[in-house]
Amino acid sequence: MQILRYAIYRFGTMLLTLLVVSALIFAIINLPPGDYLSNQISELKSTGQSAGIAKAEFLRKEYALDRPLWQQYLIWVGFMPGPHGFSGLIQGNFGWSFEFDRPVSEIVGDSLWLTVLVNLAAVLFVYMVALPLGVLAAARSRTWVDYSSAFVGYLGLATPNFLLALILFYYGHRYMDLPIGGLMDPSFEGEPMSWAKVQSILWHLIVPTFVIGTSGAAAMMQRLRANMLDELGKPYVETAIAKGMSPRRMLTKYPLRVAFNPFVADIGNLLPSMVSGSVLVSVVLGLQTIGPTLLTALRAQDQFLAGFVLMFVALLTLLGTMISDVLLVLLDPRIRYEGRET
Amino acid sequence: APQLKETPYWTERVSKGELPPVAERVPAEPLVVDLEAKGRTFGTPGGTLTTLVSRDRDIRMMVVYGYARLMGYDEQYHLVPDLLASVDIEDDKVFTLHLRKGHKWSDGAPFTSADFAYFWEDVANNAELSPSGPPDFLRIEGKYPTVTTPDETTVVYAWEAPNPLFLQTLAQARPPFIYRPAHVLKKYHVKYADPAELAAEVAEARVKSWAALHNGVDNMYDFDNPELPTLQPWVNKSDGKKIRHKFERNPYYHRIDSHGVQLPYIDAVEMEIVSGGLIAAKANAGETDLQGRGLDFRDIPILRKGEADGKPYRTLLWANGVASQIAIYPNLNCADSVWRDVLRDVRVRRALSLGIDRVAINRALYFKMAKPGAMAVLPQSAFYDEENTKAWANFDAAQANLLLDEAGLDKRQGDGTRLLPDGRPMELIIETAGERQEVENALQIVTDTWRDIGVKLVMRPLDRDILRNRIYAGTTMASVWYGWDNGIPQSYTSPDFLAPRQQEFFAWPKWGQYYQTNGGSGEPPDMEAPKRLLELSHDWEKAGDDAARAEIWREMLKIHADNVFGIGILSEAPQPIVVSNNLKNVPLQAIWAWDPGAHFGVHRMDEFYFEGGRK
Amino acid sequence: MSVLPDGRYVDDAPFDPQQSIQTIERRDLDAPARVLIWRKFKTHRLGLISGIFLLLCYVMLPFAGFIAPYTPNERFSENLYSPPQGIHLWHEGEFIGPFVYPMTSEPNMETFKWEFKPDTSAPQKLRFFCKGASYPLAGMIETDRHLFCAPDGVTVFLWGSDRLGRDMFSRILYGAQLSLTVGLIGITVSFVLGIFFGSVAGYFGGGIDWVINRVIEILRSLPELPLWLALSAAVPSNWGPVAVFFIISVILGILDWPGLARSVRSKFLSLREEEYVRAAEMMGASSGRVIRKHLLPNFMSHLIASATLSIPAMILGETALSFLGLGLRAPAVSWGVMLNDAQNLVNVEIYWWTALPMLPIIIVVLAFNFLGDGLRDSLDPYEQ
Amino acid sequence: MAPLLTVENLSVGFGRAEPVVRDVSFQVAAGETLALVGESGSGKTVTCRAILRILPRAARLYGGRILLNGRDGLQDLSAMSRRELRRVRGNTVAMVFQEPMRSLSPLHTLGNQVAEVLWLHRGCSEKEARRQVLDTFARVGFPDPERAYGSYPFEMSGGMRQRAMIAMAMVGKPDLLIADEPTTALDVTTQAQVLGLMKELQQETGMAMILVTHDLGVVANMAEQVVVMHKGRVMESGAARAVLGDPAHPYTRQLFDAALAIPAQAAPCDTARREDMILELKGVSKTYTMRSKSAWKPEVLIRACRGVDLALPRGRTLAIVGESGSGKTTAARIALGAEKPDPGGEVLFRQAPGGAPIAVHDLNRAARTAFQKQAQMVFQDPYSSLSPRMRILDALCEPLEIHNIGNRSERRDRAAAMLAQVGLTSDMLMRYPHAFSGGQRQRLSIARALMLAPSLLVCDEPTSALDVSVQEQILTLLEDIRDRLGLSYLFISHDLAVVARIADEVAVMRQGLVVEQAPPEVLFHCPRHPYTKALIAAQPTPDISCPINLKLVALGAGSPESWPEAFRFSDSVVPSLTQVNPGHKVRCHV
Ligand SMILES: Nc1ncnc2c1ncn2[C@@H]1O[C@H](COP(=O)(O)OP(=O)(O)OP(=O)(O)O)[C@@H](O)[C@H]1O
Ligand SMILES: Nc1ncnc2c1ncn2[C@@H]1O[C@H](COP(=O)(O)OP(=O)(O)OP(=O)(O)O)[C@@H](O)[C@H]1O
Ligand SMILES: [Mg+2]
Ligand SMILES: [Mg+2]
Repeated sequence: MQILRYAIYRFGTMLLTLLVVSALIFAIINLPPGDYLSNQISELKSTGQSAGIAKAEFLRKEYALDRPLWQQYLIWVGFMPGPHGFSGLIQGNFGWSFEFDRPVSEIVGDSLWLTVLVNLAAVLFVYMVALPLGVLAAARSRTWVDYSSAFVGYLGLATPNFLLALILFYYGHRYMDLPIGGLMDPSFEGEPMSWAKVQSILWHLIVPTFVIGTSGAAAMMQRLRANMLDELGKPYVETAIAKGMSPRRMLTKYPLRVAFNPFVADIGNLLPSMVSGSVLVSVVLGLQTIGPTLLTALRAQDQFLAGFVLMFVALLTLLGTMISDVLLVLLDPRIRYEGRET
Repeated sequence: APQLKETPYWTERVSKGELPPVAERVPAEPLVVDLEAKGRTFGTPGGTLTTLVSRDRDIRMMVVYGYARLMGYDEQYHLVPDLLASVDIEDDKVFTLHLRKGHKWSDGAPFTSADFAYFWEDVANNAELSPSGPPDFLRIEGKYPTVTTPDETTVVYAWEAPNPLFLQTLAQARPPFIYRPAHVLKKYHVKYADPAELAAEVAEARVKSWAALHNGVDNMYDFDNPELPTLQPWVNKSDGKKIRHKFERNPYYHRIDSHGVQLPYIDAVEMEIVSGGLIAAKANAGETDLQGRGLDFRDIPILRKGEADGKPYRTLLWANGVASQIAIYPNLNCADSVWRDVLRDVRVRRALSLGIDRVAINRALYFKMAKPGAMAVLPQSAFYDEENTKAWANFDAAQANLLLDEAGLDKRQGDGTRLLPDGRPMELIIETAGERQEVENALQIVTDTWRDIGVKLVMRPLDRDILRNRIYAGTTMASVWYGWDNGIPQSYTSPDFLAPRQQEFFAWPKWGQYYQTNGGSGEPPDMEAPKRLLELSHDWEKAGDDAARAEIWREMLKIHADNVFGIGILSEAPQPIVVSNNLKNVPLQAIWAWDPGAHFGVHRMDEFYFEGGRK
Repeated sequence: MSVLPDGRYVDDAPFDPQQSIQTIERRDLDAPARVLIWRKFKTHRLGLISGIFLLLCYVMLPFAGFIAPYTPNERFSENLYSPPQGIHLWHEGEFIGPFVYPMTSEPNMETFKWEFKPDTSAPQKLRFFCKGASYPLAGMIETDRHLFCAPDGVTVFLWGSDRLGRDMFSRILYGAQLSLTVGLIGITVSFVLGIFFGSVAGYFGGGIDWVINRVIEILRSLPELPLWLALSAAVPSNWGPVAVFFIISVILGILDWPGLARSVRSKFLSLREEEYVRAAEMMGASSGRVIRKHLLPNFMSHLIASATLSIPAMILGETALSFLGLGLRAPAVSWGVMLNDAQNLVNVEIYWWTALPMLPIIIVVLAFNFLGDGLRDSLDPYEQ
Repeated sequence: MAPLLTVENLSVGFGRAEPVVRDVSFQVAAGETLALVGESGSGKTVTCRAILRILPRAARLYGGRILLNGRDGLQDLSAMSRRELRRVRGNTVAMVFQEPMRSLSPLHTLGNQVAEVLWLHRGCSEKEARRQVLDTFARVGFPDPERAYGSYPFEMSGGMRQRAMIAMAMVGKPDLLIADEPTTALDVTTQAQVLGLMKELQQETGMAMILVTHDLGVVANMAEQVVVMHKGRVMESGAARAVLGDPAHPYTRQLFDAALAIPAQAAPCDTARREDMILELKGVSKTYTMRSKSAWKPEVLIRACRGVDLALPRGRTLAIVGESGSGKTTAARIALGAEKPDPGGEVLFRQAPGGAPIAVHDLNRAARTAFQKQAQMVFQDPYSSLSPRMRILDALCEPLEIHNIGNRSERRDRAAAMLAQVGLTSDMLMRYPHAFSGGQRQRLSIARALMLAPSLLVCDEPTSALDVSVQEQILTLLEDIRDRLGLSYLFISHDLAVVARIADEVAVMRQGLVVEQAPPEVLFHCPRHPYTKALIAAQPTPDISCPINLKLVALGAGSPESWPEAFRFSDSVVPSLTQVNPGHKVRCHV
């Protein structure tokens, strides 16, 4: 009951925050001087292509870019009617990309799920690698297991992503015939899902997952290890041992549960940080995720596209935070919903 | 005309009757290519060529590489009719374009003068589609031409004043398309379409008006709409955002070889979009058949290594067609008035140029394979003058010091850095687009040698767009970019980029703006030499014949060489071109240039073929 | 021990009832806390070694110029991409002290590689405490003494040279000056902020928690990318590279704190319910004190681990940004800048030594890790 | 037949120091109970843990053999591999740890933690395990086993957690049960019930038991064998009857002599001056909401205290006794402002005699700090109330630091002196809390509370983990301070003998209500309330010849429905507290 109420309440705050964020995002996008169309107009002017200018000027009116900024914002979100009535984010209209000359939803469509896919793979990788290794490193602290996992982890952390990707791609292709770049064999593109396609995607995901995941995995592993070591000395661990539990079961059931708390708090962070962290990686690896789109959009000041992508990332972050907040309360009975009573 | 042969790729469809036979497809008077005369071999049709680009929008490279233009340059950079059968010119004022009879769009619809008329009347002069009127290059002294289409294959553009640039413009790598597939676009034009259907289409496309819809469909250069027929050798077959875009041969293409085989030889081109940083790696792995874009001089060792490892490709080294691989542009419109005055002093610019050890840079960055020298035209150009290339381009610190002392910058601070007239140290901040490492490295070397002449170089890499905005705003002191895009101008090439007419010439962004905006922004040139350049460029437009134009060209180049507006460092750096081993007809030596050149365009990619018709 | 007739055992050692209160003596526990921690730390051998190594590194920083045979931007145009040169002691079976073989380079126009041949007939003895290019020792004293240098006309590139013929070894040493110092500022900033806001939110809860949480959420959902783009336009040109780097690491730190703050908060949410926290509160301890003395020590391990983990991110932060035109730039050298130059297939495959700066980064990070680990262990009460 | 467990010459030490357990030998036969008694810190816990090899990381087994002859045949526990040992732990040999509060995982429900034993060793299905656990919970005296099953440890009172620990050890029906002070946090009636259960189980399954305890009464009631330890060595061991009846070793004698009992005679009743109350609880109630497991069910309300009225005269001791879980700790915490009472309740504190009362829950910062300097608390669970990462020195000095008293060395000296007063040595100042024995920690907690020289001390079972001689010392110390400095105590205890000795007035609580209140002389000799009667009857005496009358206990401690009409109360109908004699109040219908 309480938890339900809490979740609803958190959802409410999330919407509120989202609103604030949308305003901030809009402001940030419009921070650099000029906008896509005026840039384009001046570029076209200089190359003497007035056909383009016409088009740009036309778009300017169409998308209300000639109005004051606050009106543009309201129209964008959908609180105010634009030249063609209400049609903003909340009405489900994501806007128009000038750079690609298509509706934003069309451009973003595919890359959204690819983004989610890549990041999910990375998150899975992080958990699959970091959880067992972190626990193992703690249970066998100060042994070669511990040291070598630390070494490998830091190796991944200390190598710039792009360099790591390049090395993996190059040698992976050479010795294991791994594909270089991309997310699936281009021949599967647009094909319906099939086992071969899934295989191809998985095959292509290896390097990106590794590159995006290593830093996350190393970080999680080391922190988990530290937290676990703290917990391992606690008396309740002895109780569990006295019950005759196997170390594996004991470790995962008791100390891990407690040590895991800070990571639950971090779930919210994991997804968006991977999305935004993977922006740069995706750019350099040429993944068809939302990252490169965002970069192009930002550079070109393609404001609706950039705005939408940013809102999407923000929404992910907020959803993640919300989920982690609710999970935190669910997982740790000691945490009270209300604040401190004094 | 030679006996036409059916293309194997189409035989099946032809036999099923889905496609007319080849004789009905090619124009009545096709463009017959004499490969032997060009020193090329006859090919076998077939095969799929893979190439890589780094951005989605780069699929437009297919329009560039395909290079089917109304008029086009040949390999000697002569302007010749291409899509047009011929053109008649009267005093550069009246241009009569003759289309090929029976020429068809890639969907089989006839390509006629109606397509030109549609562009002129319903697109260029439609206030909704083109609120600011027809394209600028059609406007001469404020007047637009009269366009008439006396018959199906004739289009006449007539101006009151000469428009010497008209045909060159049509031959650009990025051409203005003065024709449109009317039969397709009319469906989206209010004037012709059924209002109800149009409204439905508008709604479906989620755009806001018919004009937006029309503009969305009408993107001949972007090349991203498979429904829009084309005249290029390959037709886009893929829609939307993809990793790999497929381009299929145009069954109605207008060129054939002298054996009667319709070009292009290659059936399909696949363009794969990969991250720029991975192109070298993929090329090394043999995953591209033809690649120039995205490869850089520094990639050569790795490409050669791939060859040595037995990958089936070879790495050709073409010469780069820009006038200078790296050039420093002191900003004569710099907002900082002290610096502006200093940089406007020709002695200072000469000294800066003299203070560069070009040979060392060539050695360190280009394996001694580039040509050190000032910014000037390349030897391939008719205007090449060794004098210009050598002007102020030898490394001579002593003379540079002398010049700077003469210029009044003779005071120095403790570490030897000269002082500006207002007492600040002479720290020249050079801004670069932080994308090219060789620029950074070259500036590193320049820093060392400039130190000897008392100039402290501070490098600042920026994002390309930011850099451009800063330059246009006059905030930068100096910047680095390539030299003139066109290093091999001909007399008919517009010398605009030599005159203070373009803000893209980073030495005078404000003057360029002033001209480009008709005085709307920027400032008028207020130095002698640039004014003269401006004059000369006007003269060029007025000049009646090539000899006069050539004369103007020479003078302008001389002025540039003398005034060192852009400090060129070296030119003709080799551009690696990766070519699959069984891809034939790719020239071993050629120039890699954007305009004129269209990269592979002037080398006629439609004549490349795979040995045995298969990859 | 004696056995009584009814079967019970009785200890027959002398018994002094007065003494019964005394517990068994525990000598090693009777020492000041610092000594105890140090003693414990000493037993963590790897931690100790790492600590000493890092100490040496930092002590070395001001003298990097002295140890390095060259200055960071000294170019040798005859020795581009020179591979690492070995230092030999014996020449043809004869001991002649440390020397190098002179190298001659030649371009191979087929492979487009520089080919180096050592001239094994003419060993060149290294000079010590010799004069070379001048540099500021410890940032102020201008001097030209170097620990060792090559004889005239010969080079000594311990770890090879880069594209412009600069000595990798010297550059790495100089790079340490920036990478090991300025980069850590960001971590400090992020930790101070993260711990402060996280603990305040977690400990007090209620309204403050709500506000801080929203701020965290907003900060985290705001994209960094546009910020960097805006920043790269906004940083004034005349700022020195170090100043730019400094600002960037501070900003990196400022952006980094919300993550930490949330973990601190979540841990504190449950820790604050512990009985000892309650006890301290009931003794009248101020909130600050409770946080400092009771909550934070119990979260130390996580913090130490997080700090260690941030180090590579901060050192490399600039590589990620440099393609946006942010980050350090020449002539300043840092490991990030050097690695940035190496992000190319050519460097990976052919001139592998240009990617060597990865090595010091990893070593330093591992050293910090082991140091942190040792510290953690010696603070761990259960390990005492 | 070989005894079930044989411990031979066991020696255990920490680090490089002298061993804390030396040459300990004893045997336990099946079905038999061995009581391990001895001074606090003498190594009892270490010995027990050594049997299952659950020792702190720093501990080292120097020598000795531990042979187990259980259901799996003869095994040498000291030489077994970890894997084999796993099959013994919790299965053949189960253990109840001394500190139940810390020994339960904070994030798992009691039910889960207890049932786990069955899943692990008996292969029970979830449902079956649940049934058995609920059954055991009921038998160890949980009034509401269902609620306990789904509760987290922090939601339970000290005694409840301890019972959960006992249940955890017993639910698997082991061959040997090692119980380290299993009933310290239990009121005597529950203790009697739990001990009865153990006995029952022993009879049913032939379980052997090692019982560590300080309560000689419990020893007398339970044990067949006794081992007396002191400074890590066995002083005396043998049959309980012999050892208790006629201790042979001087230490044993000293120990037994110190044992307290409820005085047999009523001392003259002292009706104290009631006017100067240092602390008053007026109508204090406390309702907890327990989070429900499912998102759909409403949360459960738990009424820990119901309208408690208490008044503590200055310089006096008010003792609260009562059933485990009856709200004693809650009342005490409310009294010190650690928890807010439900609206309507009020706690008043008078700093100086005759001064204006201040409402504890309604203070500004300065006033609160001043109050906190005056009023201190000894927590029921000393282990949890000491920060695990703070050395004892720091923990002891902390109150002084907070209130800015003295400089560093003064504080240190004061801490050392205080430590000596509670019978510990100053060389322990540098240790961390976990390196102490249970009793030592309890004394640390008392020492910390006394550091500030408060005027009001709330002691929540301050002596439960202390052996009788140390307990004696501590009680003397407390009395001494009270008499010298006029300290007032709110004293919570289960040990009626201790209460009888120290209290000026006793309140008996049951289910959140004060059921009877009187001076100890009156209360212990003419109790009115059936529950009080049960309590007194359940108090074990260290005399092997007078066992506890379990029937009487069961009657009074049973549900209120079984009481005579006059005393009955339910959730809604509660009789009021009526004065039957001057100074003697009983909750009954008149
Ligand atoms: N982890 C440890 N490190 C160092 N010394 C310890 C540690 N644990 C216990 N000791 C010491 O060992 C001695 C024996 O402790 P043990 O817990 O066995 O006492 P005990 O007989 O159970 O006492 P109590 O009745 O107070 O629980 C004590 O003096 C204690 O201080
Ligand atoms: N935080 C809490 N949440 C829910 N219930 C609680 C909480 N704290 C205490 N309770 C419940 O309140 C009741 C009274 O607990 P309290 O700790 O006061 O008992 P007690 O009299 O001290 O018992 P014991 O002698 O066993 O320590 C118990 O039923 C307990 O389960
Ligand atoms: Mg004990
Ligand atoms: Mg209690």
